[in-house]
Amino acid sequence: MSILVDRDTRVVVQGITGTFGSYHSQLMRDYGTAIVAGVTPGKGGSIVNGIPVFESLIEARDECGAEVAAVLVPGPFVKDAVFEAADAGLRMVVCLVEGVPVKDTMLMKRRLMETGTIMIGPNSPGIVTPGQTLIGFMPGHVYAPGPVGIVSRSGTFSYQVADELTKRGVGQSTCLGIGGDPISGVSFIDILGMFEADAATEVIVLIGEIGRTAEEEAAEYIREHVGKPVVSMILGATAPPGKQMGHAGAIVTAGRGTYVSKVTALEEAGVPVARTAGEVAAMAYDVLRSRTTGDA
Amino acid sequence: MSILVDRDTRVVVQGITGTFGSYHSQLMRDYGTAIVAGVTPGKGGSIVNGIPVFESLIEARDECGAEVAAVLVPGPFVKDAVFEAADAGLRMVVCLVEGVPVKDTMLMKRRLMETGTIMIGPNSPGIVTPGQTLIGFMPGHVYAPGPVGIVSRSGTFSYQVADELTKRGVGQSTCLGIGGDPISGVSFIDILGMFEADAATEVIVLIGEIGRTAEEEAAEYIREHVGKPVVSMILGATAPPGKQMGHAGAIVTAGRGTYVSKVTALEEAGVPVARTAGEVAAMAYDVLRSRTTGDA
Amino acid sequence: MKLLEYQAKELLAEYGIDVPRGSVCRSPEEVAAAWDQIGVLAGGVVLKAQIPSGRRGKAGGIRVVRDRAAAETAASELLGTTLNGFPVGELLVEELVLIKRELYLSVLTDTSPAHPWPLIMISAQGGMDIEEIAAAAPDSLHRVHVDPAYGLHPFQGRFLGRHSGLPSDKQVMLVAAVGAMYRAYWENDAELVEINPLVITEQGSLVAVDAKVTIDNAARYRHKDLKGAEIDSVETRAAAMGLSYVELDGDIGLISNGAGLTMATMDHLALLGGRPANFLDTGERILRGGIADGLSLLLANPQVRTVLINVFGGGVRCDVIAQKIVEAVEALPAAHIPVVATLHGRNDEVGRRILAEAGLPGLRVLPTIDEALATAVLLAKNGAGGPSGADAGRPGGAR
Amino acid sequence: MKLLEYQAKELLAEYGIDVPRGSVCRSPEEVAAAWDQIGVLAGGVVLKAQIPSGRRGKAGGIRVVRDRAAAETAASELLGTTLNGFPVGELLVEELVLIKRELYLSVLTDTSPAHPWPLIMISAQGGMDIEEIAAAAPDSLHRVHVDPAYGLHPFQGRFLGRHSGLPSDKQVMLVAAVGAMYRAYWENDAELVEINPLVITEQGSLVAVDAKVTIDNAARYRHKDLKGAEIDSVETRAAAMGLSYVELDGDIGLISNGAGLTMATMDHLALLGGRPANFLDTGERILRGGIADGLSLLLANPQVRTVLINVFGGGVRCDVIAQKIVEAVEALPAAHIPVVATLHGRNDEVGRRILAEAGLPGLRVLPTIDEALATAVLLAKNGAGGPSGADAGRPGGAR
Repeated sequence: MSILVDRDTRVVVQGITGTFGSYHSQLMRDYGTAIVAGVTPGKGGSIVNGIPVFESLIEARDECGAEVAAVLVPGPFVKDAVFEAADAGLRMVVCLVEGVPVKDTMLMKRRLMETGTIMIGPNSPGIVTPGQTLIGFMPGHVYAPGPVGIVSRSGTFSYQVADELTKRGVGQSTCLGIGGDPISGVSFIDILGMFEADAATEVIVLIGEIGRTAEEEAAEYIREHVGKPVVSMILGATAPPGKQMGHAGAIVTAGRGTYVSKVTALEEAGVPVARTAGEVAAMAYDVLRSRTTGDA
Repeated sequence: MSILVDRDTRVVVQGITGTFGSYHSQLMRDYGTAIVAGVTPGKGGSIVNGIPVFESLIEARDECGAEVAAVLVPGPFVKDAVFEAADAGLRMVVCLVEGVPVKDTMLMKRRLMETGTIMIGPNSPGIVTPGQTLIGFMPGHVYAPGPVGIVSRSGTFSYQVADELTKRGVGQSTCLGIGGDPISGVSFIDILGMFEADAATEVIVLIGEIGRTAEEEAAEYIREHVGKPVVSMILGATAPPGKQMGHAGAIVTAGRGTYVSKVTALEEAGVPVARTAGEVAAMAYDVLRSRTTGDA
Repeated sequence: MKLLEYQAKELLAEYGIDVPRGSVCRSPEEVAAAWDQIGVLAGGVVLKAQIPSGRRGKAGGIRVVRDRAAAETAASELLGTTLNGFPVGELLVEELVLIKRELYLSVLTDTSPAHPWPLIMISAQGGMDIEEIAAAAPDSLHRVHVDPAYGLHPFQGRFLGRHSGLPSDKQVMLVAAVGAMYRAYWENDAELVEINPLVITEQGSLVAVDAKVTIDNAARYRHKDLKGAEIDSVETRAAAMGLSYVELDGDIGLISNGAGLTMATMDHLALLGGRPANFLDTGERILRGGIADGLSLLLANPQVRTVLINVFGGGVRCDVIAQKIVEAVEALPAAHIPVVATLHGRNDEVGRRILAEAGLPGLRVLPTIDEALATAVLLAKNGAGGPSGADAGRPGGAR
Repeated sequence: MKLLEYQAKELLAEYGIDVPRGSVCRSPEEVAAAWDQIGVLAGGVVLKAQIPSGRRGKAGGIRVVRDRAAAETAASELLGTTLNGFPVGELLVEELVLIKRELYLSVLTDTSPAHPWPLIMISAQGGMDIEEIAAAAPDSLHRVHVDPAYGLHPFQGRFLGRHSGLPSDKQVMLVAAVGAMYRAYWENDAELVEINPLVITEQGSLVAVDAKVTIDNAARYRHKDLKGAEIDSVETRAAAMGLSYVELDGDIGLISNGAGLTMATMDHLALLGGRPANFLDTGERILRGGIADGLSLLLANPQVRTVLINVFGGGVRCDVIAQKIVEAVEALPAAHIPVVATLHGRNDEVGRRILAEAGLPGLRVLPTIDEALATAVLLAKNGAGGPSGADAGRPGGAR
């Protein structure tokens, strides 16, 4: 078991003929991902890495049964790609690219709420169910199948955490990055709910960052709805506070969003907060061992 | 019983301080309608016909428990009034005014689909549950409580049909006009479904017009979903075909929309089609008598 | 509001759609001058009568000429004539476009309850009427609905491009044109924007050779700068009075309130063997000049032998309406054609009594619609000398 | 991208919001000329330092003067200085506005998952910082979310008007300003449009006395004509290279990929007693000059005593990254500060081997992140003479 994707998930790559698209579709295919089609307007009929390319997502869906789209078109074209995916009735879109205007994401998100399409990202490293499928940029070899679910706002650092787990002999059920943009699709809460319901996930690793309030909301959710053990880490203990939105932005988050507020919220929800990748991996390892040996 | 409205329906009039709004709110109140509030921006705090006026719909809802809005603002302001009603979570809006831009109605309708707010109109004569409540322009004295539900695209002609029924001693459960604009809120089908489920309605009178395909769709729906007897009339047997949308519009309706196509569709669905108000009233009367005396 | 062809093209050109070089002319001299500007270069021009009606070609309203003299002659022949019922006062003189391929492209408001959204249609078979396309090549017709909350998406434009039958390089131009056309539709509250034919020229450009644009009348207040066809007809004069009027070929002039009641009255008259001379719905103007204005329109029609007023008062009170009728009939010349009136609805008894007590010899008041219609039919058949005005004395509140 | 005050005001003025009469000046002479234009009439001007930073008043960047000489003097004092870390090169010289009442008004992107929509905020208590308002008069702050599918509705504008504390006649002006501000926000992909204070003048008009606008960088390609603050700082030079860089006050120069990993590395360094000199995320530039550009930025900082490169290859291959590191380090001057590198992820063993086999004396390669960080901390503490380059010889793939 796993959440959202498994070996049977049929993936279409939007923007497959670009440098990015062709490189990553090859890597994903090497990992074992069922990349069944690609889409690039104007390039329909061609073949990339043995994958048939179509003019539109509807054709890719009808001809190849694609159900999940990996969006690898440049930022300015992501909105069109995602609306096309919603229109084609795809189950999920994984938006890997950065540089998507926030206004576009706002509209995408509103539309996907209507169709029930799940969006990961934008600016997400992707999602991997080790040993089965990988949709994104993750280095496949650091993952191994196992009982830990990882949800992260960071990309590269989550690879490191998986690496530390795997080195300790602890595999992962599903790992995904929710994306680093101001507005993103699935939230910590959505994924926590899925891990809670997933039979294969025994421990959840949550990797947050300073800024905004997703971690505080996750902590509240964990307290109410998550029975499985959660261990966590918040990045940015030493980072200067973000300046992007200035004071008006700060007022919206109402004093939350700092390293301290996030750590406090998590600890109050019974979630231990590690300070390094090694530490968070060790925490997950210890929880698992204590459960196995019954000394919880 | 009745559909959509009854004596307890708490109504707010949007645009109550206008000539139109104050005149009709008085008439409705005289009929017995529970007009609990009015809204006119800039006139909050005043009283019209003994009805308190508020700056916003939310205040009218919170202070007076308004649940249905009668929209009596001029056409250009209807969109704002209806979006405000949707935002305030009202159960229903009755758009009585004409002159609403079709683009505005398009957006209103899309929004109301999201909130589940029911819209009657625009350009509707309103809705009346005889002896209980009247929201609209209908002349109250021609109606009487009874077993006939009337749904109509026309305004004035439907009053005549009600008059003919009442003169024959046959009252009505609920009567409403769905509105004469190119795009409108509730459709024949919606109302047919409600009458079918309404214990007080024994016979349904459907009054259609030439143009567009609402009557053909209603006929199809009646065949599949309506067990109660339906009698009907289509206006415009001798009218020249509408020219509004030209040929491209005609292609969308694909040859339907004519007097003959509507009459044929209804008759094939087992719905008799009358030629005058007197005739359609007589049909309803006969159906009721045959049901009462058991000689159906 | 219908835009004339040249007005529609000016609008589309503002949005970046290519249209032929052209000039609007009101005299043969202007046409000759336009020839010097446009014709010499293009080796020919098309003269197109600017009337708000389709099928101008079949009616002889479109002429191709290849020299200056022919242009002047054709202009003399066209200007001042009447085509499809419309006087020809303006000609659009356009360069002759060398057509390689003709497409059909339109956006219109789909009013069906299932999809009350803008609808874009394309066909690789242009030039014909859309109805002919639908009959002759239905598979060539492709449709896209646009969600008004989000607007047109590029992927939808590409879908239409793929079904244009054009090679990929031309599809890019087409997708841009679709976007421009949709913006023109949306931003101007159009009901219809139709480009037919949209052509690929021998030179490889994409040009709108004919265009139709109709603006939603209810939204005209938002587009005061938009100019449409100015038609001098009884219908437009009625519209200026706030009345909805359509002239028919019968002899019973009809005034009613509400489109449905008016149609019902027409249908009912026909059942009784009568022939309505018009559709006239006073709408909400009924108390604001609608009766008097309506009477003046009807009496200007020489076919009309009797007038029928059938009003059902909903929001409006019949006693007030009756007063308006009395005033309007009193203002008529002494020996006018008979007016039959019946009133129902709010305060109808009082209204009928007011009419009856006015004691106007030319006004007959009937208590029921059936009787009023029968009387009107009889009067029209027999001429003004039909049933006496005796009915007028009968109290309206008898029933 | 932050707009300077005068750029923000120009934008708002385009949308119909009133701003004080003003002129941008770059010398005392220009300020004197502006006085003649503006000051004489108004009886005074405000000189405002144009820097992309708030709290300019507290830093002395805003001066009110009432004659020409004082204006020149103030200009001389301000121009060329540095305020809040920004050099003052431009002054906005504005007429003195007689303020009757100050409001706060802003629209910004709410990024919360529950309401990822534009948010408009108003307070009848303007002039103070929004944070001060929220603390001092929280009840005065009112909010409206705008559904991006339908845009701002008049009833929402009126809601804000009612909470502006203004009398009804002024509310109408305010509602218009809210609409204009929202359009400016939406049409320009702004993250924030803030007018504070928005004032009612003694003359009764509504004027934006200060304005802040920030544009979403990801959308700047859609607004090429929009000009923002041009700041010459190491951060903006880094941004021009496609690198995300923030200078801190430590001594360990850091290069990493991914904001999260970079922050994690900083935090981890701090745990080990180290002090990062910067945040530097190469992002997707890692293979396109990111390493070499990053090194050049770091080495320009005299505080830096050692450089730590910590990369986790996801999409990118560590062997390619290693090659880039070798090239960048080889290009450094002979006796440079030590560079500590560690690579993980895709092809990391090959990558570490390439680094080791390059045999560069100034480059230390560590197999684990923990070791690499510890080494960097030690090197920074001990200076360049720390642990020998011996580690560099240790094969990267040992584990």
